[in-house]
Amino acid sequence: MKARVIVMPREGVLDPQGKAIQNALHSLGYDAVRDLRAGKCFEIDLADMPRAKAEALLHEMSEKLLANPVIESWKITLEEE
Amino acid sequence: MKARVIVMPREGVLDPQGKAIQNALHSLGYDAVRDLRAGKCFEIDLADMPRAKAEALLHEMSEKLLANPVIESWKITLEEE
Amino acid sequence: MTHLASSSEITPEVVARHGLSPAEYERILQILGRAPNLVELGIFSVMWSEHCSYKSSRVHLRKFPTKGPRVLQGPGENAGVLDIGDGFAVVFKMESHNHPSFIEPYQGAATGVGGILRDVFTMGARPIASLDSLRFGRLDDPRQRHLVDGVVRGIGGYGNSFGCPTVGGETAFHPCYDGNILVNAFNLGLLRADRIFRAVAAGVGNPVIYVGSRTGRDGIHGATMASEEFSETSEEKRPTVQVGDPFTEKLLLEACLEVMKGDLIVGIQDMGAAGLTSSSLEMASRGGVGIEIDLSRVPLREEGMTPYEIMLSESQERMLIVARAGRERDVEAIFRKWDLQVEVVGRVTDDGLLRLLHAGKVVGEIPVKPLAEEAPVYERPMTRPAWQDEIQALDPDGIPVPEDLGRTLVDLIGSPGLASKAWVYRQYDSVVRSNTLEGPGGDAAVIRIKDTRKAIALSVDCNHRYCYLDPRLGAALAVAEAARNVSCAGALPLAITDCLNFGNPERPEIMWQFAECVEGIAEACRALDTPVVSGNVSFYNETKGRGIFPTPIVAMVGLIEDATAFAAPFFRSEGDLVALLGEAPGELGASEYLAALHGIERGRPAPLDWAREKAVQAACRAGIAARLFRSAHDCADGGFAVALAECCVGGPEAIIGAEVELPRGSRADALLFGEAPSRIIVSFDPSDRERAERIAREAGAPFEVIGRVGGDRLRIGDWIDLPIGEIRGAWREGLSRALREGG
Amino acid sequence: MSPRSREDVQVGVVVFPGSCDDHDAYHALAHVLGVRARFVWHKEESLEGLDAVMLPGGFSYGDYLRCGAMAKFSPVMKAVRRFAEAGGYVLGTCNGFQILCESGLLPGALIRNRSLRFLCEPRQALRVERSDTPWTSRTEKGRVLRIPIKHGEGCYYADPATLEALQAKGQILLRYSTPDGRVSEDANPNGSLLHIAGIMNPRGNVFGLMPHPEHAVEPGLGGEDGRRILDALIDTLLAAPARPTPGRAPQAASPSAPR
Ligand SMILES: Nc1ncnc2c1ncn2[C@@H]1O[C@H](COP(=O)(O)OP(=O)(O)O)[C@@H](O)[C@H]1O
Ligand SMILES: [Mg+2]
Repeated sequence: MKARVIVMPREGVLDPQGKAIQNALHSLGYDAVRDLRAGKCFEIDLADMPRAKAEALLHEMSEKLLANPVIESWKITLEEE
Repeated sequence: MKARVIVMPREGVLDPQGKAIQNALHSLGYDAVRDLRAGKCFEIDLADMPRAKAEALLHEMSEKLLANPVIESWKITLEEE
Repeated sequence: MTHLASSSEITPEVVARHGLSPAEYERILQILGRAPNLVELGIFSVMWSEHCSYKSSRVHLRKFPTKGPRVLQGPGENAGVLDIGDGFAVVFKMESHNHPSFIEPYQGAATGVGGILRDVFTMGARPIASLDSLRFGRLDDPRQRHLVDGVVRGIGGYGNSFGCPTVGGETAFHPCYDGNILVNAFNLGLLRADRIFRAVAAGVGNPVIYVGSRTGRDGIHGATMASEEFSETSEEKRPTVQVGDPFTEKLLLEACLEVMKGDLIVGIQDMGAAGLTSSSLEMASRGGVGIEIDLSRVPLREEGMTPYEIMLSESQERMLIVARAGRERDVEAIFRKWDLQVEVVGRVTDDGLLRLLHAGKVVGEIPVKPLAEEAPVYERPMTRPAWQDEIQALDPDGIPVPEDLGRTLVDLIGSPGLASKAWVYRQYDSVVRSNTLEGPGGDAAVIRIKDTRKAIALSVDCNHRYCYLDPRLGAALAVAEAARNVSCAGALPLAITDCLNFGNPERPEIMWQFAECVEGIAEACRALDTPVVSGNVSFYNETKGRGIFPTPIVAMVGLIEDATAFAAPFFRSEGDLVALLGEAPGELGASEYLAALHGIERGRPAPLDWAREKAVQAACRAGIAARLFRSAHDCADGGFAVALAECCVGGPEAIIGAEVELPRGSRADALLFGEAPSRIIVSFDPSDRERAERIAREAGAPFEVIGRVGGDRLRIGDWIDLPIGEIRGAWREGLSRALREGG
Repeated sequence: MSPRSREDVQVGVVVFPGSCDDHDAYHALAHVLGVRARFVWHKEESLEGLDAVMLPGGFSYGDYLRCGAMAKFSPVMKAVRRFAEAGGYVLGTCNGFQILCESGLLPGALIRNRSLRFLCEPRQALRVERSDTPWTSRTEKGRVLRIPIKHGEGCYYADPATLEALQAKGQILLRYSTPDGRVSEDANPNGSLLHIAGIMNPRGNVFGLMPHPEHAVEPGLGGEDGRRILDALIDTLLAAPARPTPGRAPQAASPSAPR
């Protein structure tokens, strides 16, 4: 089953990357961009298992490795089969 | 309106980061992970505009700046209002 | 002033939460003549924290020699300044970022580098060389490996992007750092000796200008956090972690240097720990003036920030400038050119008050002078630990001499502490700025000074085990080793900066260790004529009542008059003679060998004879200046045998063997691995033997030719005979293997 | 008019916010190699009077997205593109190489090192693949140069067709190698495909490489092998028929022009 973990800088944590990209977009004339935050995305192919179990597993993996809980938060999505 | 652009390495392009993370997950015992690819995620707050226009804009921004078409592909999602 | 009297919020709990003692709070009441409001309490709290006020260390630090003919600026400013002649001066300082690095290793280390860079370019210098001194716990713990990885990435990530080379450092491991790692960052910058900028506010009416990044809720109370022990709850208490932005820092550097070229500014101060609070107060206090700041004009990153948050934020990459009245536009134009925030936020006043406005109201008003001058100073009680005698006792007779001393050498040189640190320093750009004559890997880094014939040599050192077993001698040995390393590059040691890392100063044993180490450094600096020009103290490196070993890190700056004459640390030519400057007395106490192979951390470090130490270093420098010595390398951790092996395998490419004899006298393991100071292994062409002997004699240094460079084996007497490749393999792979596999 | 002596040669060093090796490039060109160097601010739109342009190393605009991704939109890059199209010589080292690839002036892309770590190797061995080019005429095919590398994203990637074209047209000028000139996985510091360290465009006037020749021009500071590349460029400029004037495309310098 396919899953996706999105890891973003926590609210309030400085995001120099997002800020720089937003500036670049503005200077290219994309003024419609009001805010931009930059994070990571992991696309994961997981062995089949019950959804609840998969979700628990993904949270565990995120907390342990994929994200840095001190400065990042994460969201999990599981593809419908 | 809120939008999200996900940029992933193209099929066939080296993804050393994805591979390293997958290995690390395996060594932590997460054998259920069959494959993992690492990419980027941009969360964008966009001035209100028609959906079609927003999508076109996001594609343009992705092609020009957010992704490098030589090595990366991208997906766009617009949040339902 | 009714608006300031809303002090019902200041309960004893609030005072305690700000880390202020009841007595300290009393003093605040006296200074203000009323109760503080929350903003003011926050300001006192950070300014009087250990980190900012040095309240426990101040009385001791006065013992350091801080003056000398070359000292243009001693302790008290952002960094020390030394005259190096030809119209140039170097600015340098070292600082700790231990606690933040433990919580978030990448950002903690990165912002540590950012902070020290700002300290240096605040004074008008362009940073040209960084060093990093690192201590971690046991590598068999995955958490420690994660910390090593993050810290090294963070130092590289910031320094590399900023464009200042990281040219050396040290990396050591010990269980005492399991709960408290040490990350000490050093930077040195170069400027014209007549263009030093200072952090001072002057000229009533002059504008106060905020430049750099916007202010967010980063690290509020970082300074008080650095002044407390870790506990279970510090995980929750932790503030928003500061994230470094090296790109903005680089822009800030270029913009500041540009502003300093014209006659536009009076003073400038970086916003380090305690941000706007300490920068404004320190500038006002040095200038004997007042400052008024309108907090509504401070550029903010987040909405709804309160005056309290704005004053205490530790957002990175910001500076405060006092400009000349009328030159605001010029200052603004330069910072705008570099895409930085620039905002006139206040002005210099004549009333001696720090006055804070927000939304048209006065939200804080503190007399500057008393806040600085009446800051608490403690003579904390000290006691020599009861166990000190016990750990100094060592009975060598109970320790067996290993059968296979070759095996012992390979094991030692392959242990993470002694193995090559290339895994670390290959992640650092060591060549940017085109000055690196000798990068990491040798005894000292050597940085040329363009437009002169000169070069600067740098080394950072401390043996924490020595300092634990004998704090005073251990600290003196750290200075001696740093000087010796610099002398091995042919440089005359000029001055030091230090970073004193200790446990909880409220414990009398820790305070004793601290006082002893300060005495040791002071004694060494007097003996070597190398004043202390800047430094930093980090207390509370303690978790659940377990403190680190006393770890006073010393960075020595030396000068080479003719940069074309300097020696490599490694053997270079087959057939060269090998000689030992100094003697091999064979002492086992406090050695890495005892610790690593026998699990014994006892005894005392071998004593220092200053006359001997100075003679050996002088002879080494003279031999290099005369272009006699092709290589010079001191004996440090692991003793003579490890040093000799490093001479063989440490070079960037060719490896080369050697055959030497050592005079017998004491037991073999003590001769080979004992760590007596004041010893340097040199090599030179056989035809230069008599000149070399004469140079040593004139300097008063013991000198003995002990063997010859060549072949592909290392042979020491009849104790060790090994293929050089085997030593090289163990030395090269030791650290990366431990990081991969643990232990 | 082509420059007649070294002191007449004018090389521009582009300064992006975040450039780090700009001062080093300037130092190498002006103080060591004896040509005239001029900093070109990223907002400048004209390269008038320059015989060649160098895009230096560093982290342009912080390189927070992909290396070189933001720099390609700077005003100066429009000018660099016109300059290159007019046959002007453009050298990109490290970040400069990344910018050239992002801008499409060279094919392919530079992605994160295989080790996922920044790597500084002051004496990286590089094998010269051909010497009949404006950039390598001071060395020989098969010779090993020792030049510093220092980058986190230096792994050269291109699709198979592009790689094939690079080989067929002889665009690969430098490959990572062992000190004795063997090319192997072990000698490849970053995982680059075909061990590529530097490539030029088919016309031969644009050269990008991850190593830093400007850091190897003085004995004692990384050796002098980088001079071979910079001196070759200077030779080329001294022999060139005219200073490129965008709009009026002069005769292209052929990579196989006899020297
Ligand atoms: N963290 C580090 N950063 C940069 N260089 C380092 C680091 N750790 C060690 N080194 C380098 O590795 C070499 C060996 O270090 P060390 O054993 O401490 O030297 P010494 O015993 O001569 O003081 C030195 O050149 C030093 O600069
Ligand atoms: Mg040494």
